[in-house]
Amino acid sequence: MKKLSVSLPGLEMKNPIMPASGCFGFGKEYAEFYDLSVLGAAAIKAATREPRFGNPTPRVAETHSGMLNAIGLQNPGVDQIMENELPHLQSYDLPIVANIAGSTEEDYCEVARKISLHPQVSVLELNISCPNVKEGGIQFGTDAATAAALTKKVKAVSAKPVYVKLSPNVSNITEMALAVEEAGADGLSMINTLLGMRIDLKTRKPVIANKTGGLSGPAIKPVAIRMIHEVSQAVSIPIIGMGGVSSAEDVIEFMLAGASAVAIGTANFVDPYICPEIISQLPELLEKMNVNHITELIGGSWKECGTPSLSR
Amino acid sequence: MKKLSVSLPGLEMKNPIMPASGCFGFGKEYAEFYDLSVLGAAAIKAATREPRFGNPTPRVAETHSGMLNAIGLQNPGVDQIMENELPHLQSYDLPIVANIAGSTEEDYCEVARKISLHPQVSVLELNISCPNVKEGGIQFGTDAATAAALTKKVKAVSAKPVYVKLSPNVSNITEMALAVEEAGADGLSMINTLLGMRIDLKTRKPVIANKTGGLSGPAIKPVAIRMIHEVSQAVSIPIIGMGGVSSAEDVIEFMLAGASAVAIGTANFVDPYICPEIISQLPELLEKMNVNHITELIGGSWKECGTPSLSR
Amino acid sequence: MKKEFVQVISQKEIAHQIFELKVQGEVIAEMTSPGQFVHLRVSDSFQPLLRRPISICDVDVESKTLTMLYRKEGAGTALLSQKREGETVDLLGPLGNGFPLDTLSSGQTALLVGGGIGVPPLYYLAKQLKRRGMNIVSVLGFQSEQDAFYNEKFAEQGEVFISTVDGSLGTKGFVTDVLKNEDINYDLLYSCGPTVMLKALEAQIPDANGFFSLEERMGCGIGACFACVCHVNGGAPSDYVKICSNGPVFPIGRVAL
Amino acid sequence: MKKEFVQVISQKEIAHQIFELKVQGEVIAEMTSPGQFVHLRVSDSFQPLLRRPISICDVDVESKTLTMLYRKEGAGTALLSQKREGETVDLLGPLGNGFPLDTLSSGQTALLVGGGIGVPPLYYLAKQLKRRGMNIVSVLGFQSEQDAFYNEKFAEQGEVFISTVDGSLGTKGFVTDVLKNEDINYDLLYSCGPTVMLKALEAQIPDANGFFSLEERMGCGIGACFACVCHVNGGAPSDYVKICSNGPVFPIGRVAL
Ligand SMILES: Cc1cc2nc3c(=O)[nH]c(=O)nc-3n(C[C@H](O)[C@H](O)[C@H](O)COP(=O)(O)OP(=O)(O)OC[C@H]3O[C@@H](n4cnc5c(N)ncnc54)[C@H](O)[C@@H]3O)c2cc1C
Ligand SMILES: Cc1cc2nc3c(=O)[nH]c(=O)nc-3n(C[C@H](O)[C@H](O)[C@H](O)COP(=O)(O)OP(=O)(O)OC[C@H]3O[C@@H](n4cnc5c(N)ncnc54)[C@H](O)[C@@H]3O)c2cc1C
Ligand SMILES: Cc1cc2nc3c(=O)[nH]c(=O)nc-3n(C[C@H](O)[C@H](O)[C@H](O)COP(=O)(O)O)c2cc1C
Ligand SMILES: Cc1cc2nc3c(=O)[nH]c(=O)nc-3n(C[C@H](O)[C@H](O)[C@H](O)COP(=O)(O)O)c2cc1C
Ligand code: FES
Ligand code: FES
Repeated sequence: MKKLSVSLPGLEMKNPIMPASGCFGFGKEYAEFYDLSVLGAAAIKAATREPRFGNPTPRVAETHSGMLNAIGLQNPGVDQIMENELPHLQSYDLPIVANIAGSTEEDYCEVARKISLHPQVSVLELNISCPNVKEGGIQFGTDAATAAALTKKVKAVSAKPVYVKLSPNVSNITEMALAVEEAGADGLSMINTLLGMRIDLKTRKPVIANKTGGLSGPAIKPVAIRMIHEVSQAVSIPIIGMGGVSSAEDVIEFMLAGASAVAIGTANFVDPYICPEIISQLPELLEKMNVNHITELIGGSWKECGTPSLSR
Repeated sequence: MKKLSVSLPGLEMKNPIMPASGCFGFGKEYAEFYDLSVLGAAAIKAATREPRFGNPTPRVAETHSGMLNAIGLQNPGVDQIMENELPHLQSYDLPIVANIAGSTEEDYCEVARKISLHPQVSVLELNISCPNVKEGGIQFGTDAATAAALTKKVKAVSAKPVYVKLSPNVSNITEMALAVEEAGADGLSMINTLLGMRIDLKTRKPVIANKTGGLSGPAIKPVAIRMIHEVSQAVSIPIIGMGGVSSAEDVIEFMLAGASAVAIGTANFVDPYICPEIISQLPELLEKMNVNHITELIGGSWKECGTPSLSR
Repeated sequence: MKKEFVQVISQKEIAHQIFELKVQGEVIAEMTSPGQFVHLRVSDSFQPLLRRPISICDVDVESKTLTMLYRKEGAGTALLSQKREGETVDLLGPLGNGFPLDTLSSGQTALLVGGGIGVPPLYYLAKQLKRRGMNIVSVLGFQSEQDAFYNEKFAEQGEVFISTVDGSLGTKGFVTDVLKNEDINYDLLYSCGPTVMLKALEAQIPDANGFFSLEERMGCGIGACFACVCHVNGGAPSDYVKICSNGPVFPIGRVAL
Repeated sequence: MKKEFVQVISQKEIAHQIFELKVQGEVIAEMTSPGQFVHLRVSDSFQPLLRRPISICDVDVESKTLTMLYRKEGAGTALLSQKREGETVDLLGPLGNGFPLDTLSSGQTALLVGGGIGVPPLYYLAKQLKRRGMNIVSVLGFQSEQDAFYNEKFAEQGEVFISTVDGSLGTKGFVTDVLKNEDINYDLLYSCGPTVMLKALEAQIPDANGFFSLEERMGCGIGACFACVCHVNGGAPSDYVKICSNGPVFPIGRVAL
């Protein structure tokens, strides 16, 4: 299984696979299905400064090869998370990616400062898809300068490496990536969900109570691949790739695009065993592709020196 | 069938259904399947100033509930189109939407001036997803000021109403829509394709020769719906909605979101009869929904005064 | 809680658009609590993507056979209805917490109120309560006669009242009309059905004691995604329960409907 | 050219991952030109979304039966291989232009060169040419013996040479090796197979007369989407042909491979 190990800032992973934030709660539920230590890492649900109930229901809706969600960052708040949710993860050999969210720079910094000190937390993941209340509701995730300023502030207070999770709902994803790299980000996570909506023909209203929701699942995979392909050629920090991954082949595709590790979100709902299943299928797939170590694949779709495939 | 008629600037349509640009050639092929006069209108393949061969093959790839294409605007050029392709459409009672593309403002204006004079052409559709060569390759479709300037110039030379076709690959679609409305656009078409990519595990290279392609089909429907829902509340010009439409129910969903007419692209490849089939299914569906005239549905998901559904 | 490919034993339409599906598998031996549900994957492609929650309607633990009743609604249940004997279904379950069975003692009376597709879980409940010596009175509401099902099966467990909206069977109106008209004595109320029905029950019997089974759109079905969260009555604004893992059964009054 | 739900008559695996599918339908009466193809929808969901182009391998116009041979490759052909007798397949066709049958006169010899899954259309061609009195010589190339198919069927039409890459059957190597080793006299060349094979043929027989059948990724399959366009040799840079509607058969040398 040595073939699968990847090493990212703050994350020594047995394999490149982690459940994505918001799709894995705080791990307890999936621990009833399998030993979480098989995972490369795990990203936990977004932590905010105060407890949040989130949006009214319905919060999810199905779409063609995808789903919409508008959970609204429900979570018990950073203090409760540190006290009640993180300790049980101690029993696993599992680096934790702590996803953090907020509406002001102060919110983010407060959460980052606190949670980065928790011994269970390996790195932070800055979810910048939330509206910036101070700047009048513009999203941290769609304005490069705002995202860079936030990154810099969070880096200054965080005791652990910081990954910035990019929103795909932008005109120029590379501009966003370069801005947060420049501001000190240790890595990138991409992509978050695409903004979407469904309308119910019976009620004639949006299916989701919040009206819009985030589109995830296999439907968005091509968007994720093209963004990772583009950004990985422009930045020199590693990328945790995600968006519709649901097979070992998808993992390879993301790594060839330029991801150094891969997160799996929606597919956990389809099959709670998807992460360990993919992990167990990877070695055979690498063998078939004549790859000695999975890191050889990273950026293989654009690197000149990519080892060419011998078998067809 | 009176229930289905919609009236947009320059377009008196028997029903709100038209094939989308690039998915219908110049109509000849589908004319072998059905009488084109049943359609509300038809958008023809993009016309450019000079003939274009387009991109190398492979130009298409399949994705989950979607497809990527990078045709590269192949077309015989505006003069040939006017001479060889448009005349045969004379035999149908069919308003034509002439999609136009270019790399400079001059290109667009030249094509617009010429083709808008053709008697077969009812309106122009400005495809602004092409890179602006003069401004160093930024897309007309992602910069509001550039898009507005182009719209103004084209409006000045066009003998017919001008619809601007918006790209979804932007941070703020409403900003784009308002800018082109302000610049004089008579209507909007949305959405064009999402930028996407697939990588082949065997070759380790992008499946599409052009590397990236445009994602279309049912996968992108939620993105289209949310953008139309948002934009239709901000502008006062009508919207031709598109993106993954493949059933009569989808048409209703787009109109409830705020579209005044609906274009069908990729679904024509799945079923060449899809447009007439949907048209024939609409009356029954309206009846079931207790709708007297299809225009009552436009914006029904956000209009206060939307007629509530009586049946469930 | 396991994921297993269970085998279809039989599938038949028992009322208008209502299907009875029997499946067999090892995991079914664990399904001893009425009110729990299973989460089914109805296709091996991503269309539809999500699993579908369906209640446990009856279990024969001996033969490891599970009976489900479902209404063919959208794409997912339409695909499910095409499954034939011998085919398999990807089942995750049993999920959630069922109706407590030990609140009443032998000889006491349970009132079971079910509406439409909320009726199925009450059948397994009726059987279990009866086995424990309780008396069962069932009030079942449907749209019309053609939509009604399992009336005789409930009659085997105790007295049954039916209401239909169009009056084609039983009392014309809703289950609440039956409760108004009939003088039913009972010790505990168990109910499952559309939220409007549960609300009407709450309004009509403000001091009702018992349990409601709730429904909500689900993502994971196991408590990980926060899709199915409800407010708690009298709690802090951030207090909540998850229908999938804390419910779907809750004491009446606990959850804000 | 029509769209019709044709009925599956039989489906069997005739070589490693190679399936022979027979279907019946009205539209099949129109399939008289070998080299044409059909466009199949293999699922009624959007997964997979696009149709799959498959060549006409044989037709019995009387019984309106079409035979197709295909290799199970990805998701689409995997689904197709699950279709059973009595089920239907959504077929669009016949599409494109087949091999001209009147270029040779009776008594002349046609050389048919097929590679792998390019072999099927040549079978209907062989039958039609033979019926018109021409002599048939076939050279068929496969990966190995287990991948080979229809050898005996081609032998009924004339002389057959086989090559396999691993040498497990016939000449070891490629079809071009057969042509090098054997001294085959012929009047016209007809070929279908991977582009590399067609290129090798062009290089080895620079003055070859005849027809190539080409392949390309397709969207519509009917000429409307410009997905399958090829450059024309010696034409202007903007000259092109569409494989689906102008081809898939072209005179050798016409299209830039
Ligand atoms: C705990 C629980 C138990 C249930 N038990 C039964 C049962 O025994 N018999 C039965 O017929 N139905 C039951 N339902 C409702 C059943 O889950 C839905 O009817 C079914 O999911 C509809 O799927 P569809 O594909 O046919 O409809 P679609 O409308 O196409 O479904 C689209 C999406 O919405 C979800 N959805 C639609 N309706 C509901 C609903 N009422 N509740 C939750 N999610 C919904 C689907 O799961 C899917 O994700 C239960 C629901 C819950 C939450
Ligand atoms: C005119 C024509 C005739 C053909 N005749 C036959 C035949 O008789 N027997 C046979 O086995 N195969 C034939 N092919 C190839 C066949 O179409 C592909 O093998 C098939 O589409 C693969 O689909 P899949 O879902 O299994 O593979 P996937 O790789 O999952 O397909 C993904 C997408 O790529 C396309 N694609 C993949 N391979 C090819 C290919 N080689 N050519 C064109 N598109 C491809 C698919 O159609 C689909 O859109 C023909 C192709 C063409 C163009
Ligand atoms: C139900 C749900 C909840 C999510 N919650 C969060 C979250 O709290 N923080 C975050 O950064 N991303 C969140 N995401 C986004 C995912 O982490 C992931 O970026 C996205 O879903 C794309 O991956 P997928 O297609 O594999 O699901 C959520 C996604 C889903 C489906
Ligand atoms: C093969 C193909 C070619 C297209 N060519 C054009 C074009 O020339 N001009 C244009 O404005 N849009 C073009 N489009 C975009 C469509 O008109 C439409 O906006 C988009 O595909 C979304 O609709 P759909 O999901 O119904 O296909 C093309 C789309 C496809 C799939
Ligand atoms: S459905 Fe995911 S928490 Fe209940
Ligand atoms: S496949 Fe559409 S033009 Fe050939």
